[in-house]
Amino acid sequence: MQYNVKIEAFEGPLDLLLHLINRLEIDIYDIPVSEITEQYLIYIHAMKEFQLDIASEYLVMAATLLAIKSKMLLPKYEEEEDEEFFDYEEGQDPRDELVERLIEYKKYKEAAEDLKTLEQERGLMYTKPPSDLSQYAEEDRADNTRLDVTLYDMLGAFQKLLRRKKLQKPVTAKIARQEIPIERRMEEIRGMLSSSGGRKNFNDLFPEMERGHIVVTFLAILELMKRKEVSVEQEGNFADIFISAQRGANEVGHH
Amino acid sequence: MPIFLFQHREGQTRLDIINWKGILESLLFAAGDEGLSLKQIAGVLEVDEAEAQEIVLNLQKDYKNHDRGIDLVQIAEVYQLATKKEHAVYLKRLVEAPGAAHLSQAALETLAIIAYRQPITRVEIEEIRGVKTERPIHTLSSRALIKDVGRADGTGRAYLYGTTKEFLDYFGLKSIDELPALTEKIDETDIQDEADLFFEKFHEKVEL
Amino acid sequence: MPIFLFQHREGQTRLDIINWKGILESLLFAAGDEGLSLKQIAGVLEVDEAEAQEIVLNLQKDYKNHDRGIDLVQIAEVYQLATKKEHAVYLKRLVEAPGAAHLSQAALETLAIIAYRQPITRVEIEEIRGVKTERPIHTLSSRALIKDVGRADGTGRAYLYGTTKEFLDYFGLKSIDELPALTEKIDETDIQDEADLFFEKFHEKVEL
Repeated sequence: MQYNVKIEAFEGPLDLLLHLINRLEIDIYDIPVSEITEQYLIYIHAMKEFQLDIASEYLVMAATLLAIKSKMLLPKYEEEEDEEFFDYEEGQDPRDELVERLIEYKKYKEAAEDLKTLEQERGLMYTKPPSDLSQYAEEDRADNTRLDVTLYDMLGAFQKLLRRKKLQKPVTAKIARQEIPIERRMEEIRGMLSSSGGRKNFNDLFPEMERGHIVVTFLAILELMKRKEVSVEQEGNFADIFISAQRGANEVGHH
Repeated sequence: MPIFLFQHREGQTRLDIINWKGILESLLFAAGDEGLSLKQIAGVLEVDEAEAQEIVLNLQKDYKNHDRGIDLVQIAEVYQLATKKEHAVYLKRLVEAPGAAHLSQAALETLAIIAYRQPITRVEIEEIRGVKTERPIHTLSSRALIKDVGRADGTGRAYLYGTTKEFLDYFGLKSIDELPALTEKIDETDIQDEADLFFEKFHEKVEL
Repeated sequence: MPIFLFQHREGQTRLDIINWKGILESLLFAAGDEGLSLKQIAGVLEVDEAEAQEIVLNLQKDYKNHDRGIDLVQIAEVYQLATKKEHAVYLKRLVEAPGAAHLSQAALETLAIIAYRQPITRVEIEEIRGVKTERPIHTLSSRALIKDVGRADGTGRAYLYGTTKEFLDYFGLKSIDELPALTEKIDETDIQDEADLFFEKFHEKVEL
């Protein structure tokens, strides 16, 4: 089982910028570049602190922000020069291009939300496979029909089949699943780490594919990180993630 | 709960609180050819089997209506929906319609299963699809997209099906390895999302 | 033939000669999630498309009845039967894997861009998203939600991507024109932080 855990919680620098704009309640058409750049850099720095790999796009955006910031600091020409001559330049706010990109991106981010809603709605409908109609066919006349399907048609049909919910054979009695206390899972993780020399592949901490278990494990790791008992390492995008016990953490731990 | 059931059954007061017949129809529809046992129905509706039986009979009565095209039948201990026999002539027309010149969804599904899981027996295909698959296999064979490639071990020694060279030619593939990889594991994206959420929360902490 | 149709439509005389609704229900039931186009329906019933449309609407009206568990929906250009959404809770009890394979945020964003801007190249998508988009494109292709629809002019002759029929099916859309309009309004600060309720519950427990 591969997790392909994506270190970035954001879908890229534009997503991060939108997040900051939203959180700081900034007018997207009048972005205070210094403030947003500062916030952006704090984020990048925090990622580094946590030894997480930062995709190059984030760094390119950091550079862009700094460039815009410095342009904004340049004295404005319009006050001292002939208006007509600089007409073109005048309308040109250094932030324009970025704002345009943000707005364009936001449009599709919202469309993605709409799709998500449609996806959920559709998921509430259950369908049935086409019935076997052999009994109604006297002879197969398949030979004289044209084949006009593509690989995508076949894949599409297969995906549809996979989406068709499979019904359980016997209805199993609903057993309320025992919720694992986070504390216990933390203890288990400490145990797993110490028995493997203090470092363990992130994926190996999720032996069970059950949703509740996965979430509890995530939260346990999160809590351990918060208590600085463990740290997270990843060598590159899509590389495996490792969880390491911080030296001496166990002794000062909460137990 | 039984109170609602009775009220609904007698049809005097329409409290519309639990619409048993509609729910049962949904369940049977989705169960398709596999059908549902009385026990399963009772389990899902959270009623006892006698009550489940009554709901089944009520629904069955509705299907008797001339306007309906489906029937609730009991075959080998399971209840399932089926098209009404008197409409067979139209189903025949559907099968033989000249418009059906393309491979049907059934045939495409079958072809995909064979392509990705070969060699595979008909019974195994039917388990995946949940419907009888004789006709699609016949169609695909007669189009030379699949062929039998041997016999399975064990009783019956069922035919094993695989794709043909024509299959590769038709889809412009050099070899079967060129088939696009499937993201079949349903949970993968789920876990991905949980991982994302996890890191999102994590970022809020680091924050930012 | 049209005479019977009218008599049936008006529901005054029940000659019971041709029971269009019942027949259509049989046909749709048999077609399952492959569905039937209006043309196919008209062909099998041997009526014209306007009449077929009327029969469809009549049947659709019947399904609105509270007692019914199925619905007649139009998805990806075809009519098909599906269970009513409000019964999903009961159906979930019957189903093996909880939760469908929903798409990741990256995949949804990429798909949204492709859906509204098709045909479009990967590079153009990446310009909008501001990040590499190879993986989401790969996922979307293997789930047959997008396909390459040609090559762009110019150097590299990059693949152009577009959405598929499965895309329409997956999101329950009649046709691509049914996509919700892109919002141009930008001032409202309502981008939620996608706080998952599920997570929040745990949140309180760990006192993050």
